[in-house]
Amino acid sequence: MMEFLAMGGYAPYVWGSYLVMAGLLVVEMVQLRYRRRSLMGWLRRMARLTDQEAK
Amino acid sequence: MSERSIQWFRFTAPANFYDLAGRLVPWFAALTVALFAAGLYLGLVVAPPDYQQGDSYRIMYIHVPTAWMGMFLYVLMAIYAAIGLIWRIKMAEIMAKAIAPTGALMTFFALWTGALWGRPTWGVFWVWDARLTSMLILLFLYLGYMALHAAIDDRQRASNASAVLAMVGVVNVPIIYFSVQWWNTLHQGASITVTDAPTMATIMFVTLLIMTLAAWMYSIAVVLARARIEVLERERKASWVKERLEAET
Amino acid sequence: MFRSLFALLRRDLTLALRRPQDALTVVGFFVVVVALFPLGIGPDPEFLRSLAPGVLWVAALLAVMLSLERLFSDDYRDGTLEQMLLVPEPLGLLVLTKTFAHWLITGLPLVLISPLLAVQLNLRADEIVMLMLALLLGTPILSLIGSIGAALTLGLRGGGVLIALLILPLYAPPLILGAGAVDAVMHGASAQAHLSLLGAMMVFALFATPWATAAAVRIMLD
Amino acid sequence: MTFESSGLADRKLRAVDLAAERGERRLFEHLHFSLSPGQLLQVSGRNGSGKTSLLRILSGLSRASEGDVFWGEERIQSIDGGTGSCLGYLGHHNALKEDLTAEENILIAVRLGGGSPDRDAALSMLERLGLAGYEDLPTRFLSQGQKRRVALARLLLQRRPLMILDEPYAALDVQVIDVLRSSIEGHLAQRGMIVITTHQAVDIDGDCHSLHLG
Repeated sequence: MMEFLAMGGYAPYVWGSYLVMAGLLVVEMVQLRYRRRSLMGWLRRMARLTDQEAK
Repeated sequence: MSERSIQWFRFTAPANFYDLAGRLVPWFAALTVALFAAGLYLGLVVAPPDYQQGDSYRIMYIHVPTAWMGMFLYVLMAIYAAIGLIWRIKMAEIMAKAIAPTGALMTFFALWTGALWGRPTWGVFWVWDARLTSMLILLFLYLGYMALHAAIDDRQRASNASAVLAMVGVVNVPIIYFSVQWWNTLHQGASITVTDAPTMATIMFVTLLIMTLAAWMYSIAVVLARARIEVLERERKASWVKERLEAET
Repeated sequence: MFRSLFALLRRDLTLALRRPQDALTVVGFFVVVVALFPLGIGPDPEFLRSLAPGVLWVAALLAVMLSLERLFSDDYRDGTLEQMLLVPEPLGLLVLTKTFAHWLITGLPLVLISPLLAVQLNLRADEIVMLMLALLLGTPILSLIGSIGAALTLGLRGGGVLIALLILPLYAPPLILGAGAVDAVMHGASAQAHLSLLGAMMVFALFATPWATAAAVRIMLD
Repeated sequence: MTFESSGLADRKLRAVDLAAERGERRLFEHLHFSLSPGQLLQVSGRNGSGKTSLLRILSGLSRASEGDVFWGEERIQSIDGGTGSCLGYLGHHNALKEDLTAEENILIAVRLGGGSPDRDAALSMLERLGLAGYEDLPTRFLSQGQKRRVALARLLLQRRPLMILDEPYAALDVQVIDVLRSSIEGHLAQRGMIVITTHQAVDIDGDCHSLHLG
């Protein structure tokens, strides 16, 4: 296991590549999810407001 | 013929796109997870170390696919932008805009991994190698596209103007690539280019293929998800948006 | 047709002559940037000489880029650009004419002043000739590509900075070829290939960019 | 004289099912009208109702989000030589170069339009609009109203069958309004067409129609 993590002495480079990529991919997905949530919430609020106006 | 064109038209209509993409995204996401899992296992555990570069060559499994994705996505973005500009198809405009951030991210990964691979290989983080330099310029092109899109308030004008920029960019990409390569050979720079792994073993090749597919699936999933959000934003007053809102609570 | 284009050319040149400070600012910028380089990298003549092609080209490129903001923005603000859309000539040709006038006002002076700066950086006579030749072929490319960026940023806040982000990446090929031509002469090689590629690029830009610029102008005025 | 010579005579201007958007807002839709030679169309409506957008669409500067504008049987975007060959447009901007004189501004515009510059015609037009003596001053020395008049002089000299005027009366004083009105009436009498927006009600002798937006 340690041997695997050491990557033959190249650990900082290999893991630096893979982990940064994994991290940023997660950031992109979380950001999308957050954007979708807030947009949906906003659209619902707007829809409710227009409904109230109509009544 | 006419039936087919009607079919095509159906998917360019925002509401249909929204539903279709909503059904597709989970599938592409699942494929992404499966392919990444397989690719990472093969690339990090199964594949043997390179006889020259040791384990550092494993960076290739993400460097090469992301570099390809960065370039492919730019071309794809320009194609969508052109379709949107010429035939005024809203969905194409939205797709172009949705591709840009992912394309830029992929290009950034290619640069980042290239630098980290360069250090053990050449002893420096950055060499002005033809491919890395072209990728850097490609990243700037992406950033310019997104900055222009963000700078213009009117959505229609923003789409049209950045479409012109994307088309100009895509014409320039090969010119830039060849001139940079030419410059590189003239200046006798680094003679090892990053992607020339010496005699690639089958297992390495298969792994690379799987990782490339994974990058594709990831890009498709994320771009479709982002395009759905863009559609909602653009069409927020349309009646179909309201129906979907109620259905998804 | 040539009468309209000539009228436009003359108008732009007249306007530039009535406000010569605009063109002179660009030349001044070029000179100052080049003069700052030795302060940053030291006075060693041989070292300066080896950097000279790149320094001169980058400075020229930045000077052209800085001047671009003015290419359409004055006409945009006072409404003459709008009227130009109604001129019964192809907009691409009008835009090309304006770009040509802009090059005469800003690009050509850079070519003419470059020998002076080249001498300061210890370039030899044959290298200076090549520098001027490369700039003569290259600065029109810079203006033509830049006109797209100038059109795309019409009426935007912070347009000047945005232009830089949009077009500087596209300036890589002319920079490589132009600086490379001088470099080749410096190392006793032939600059034939550089010059022919630069020429080809200029012809391509001459035919392709006006249409992109015209499309951009229409979009930004829509 | 009429506009027979230009080969554009007796063409109608037609708007078919026109719609416009600004930002996300729909300004107007299903707009139909047609304008024949000798007719004037006055477009009215509150601020932001899309008057300027309509005029820009009619002149081919903006694209309608739906519908088409026809000049005779041709779509206005596909006219030979562009829309500028059949219409003159005066928008909010005067489109004058501040460093050039009134006369230079006018003559350059005529040359750009492909016409041959007629200095005497330019001077007499400036005189008619009360600008005698100002023709060789750079226009930056002129007042707002005087600049507007120079722009009007340029438009009138272009002699296009269709004139599109966006708030031409803005910043004009009373005598000049009279001059402009007589120019408009003259244009209509020569079987020209005019589309105009204005806040003031101006009574013009001729075949006037009105269109209310919003």
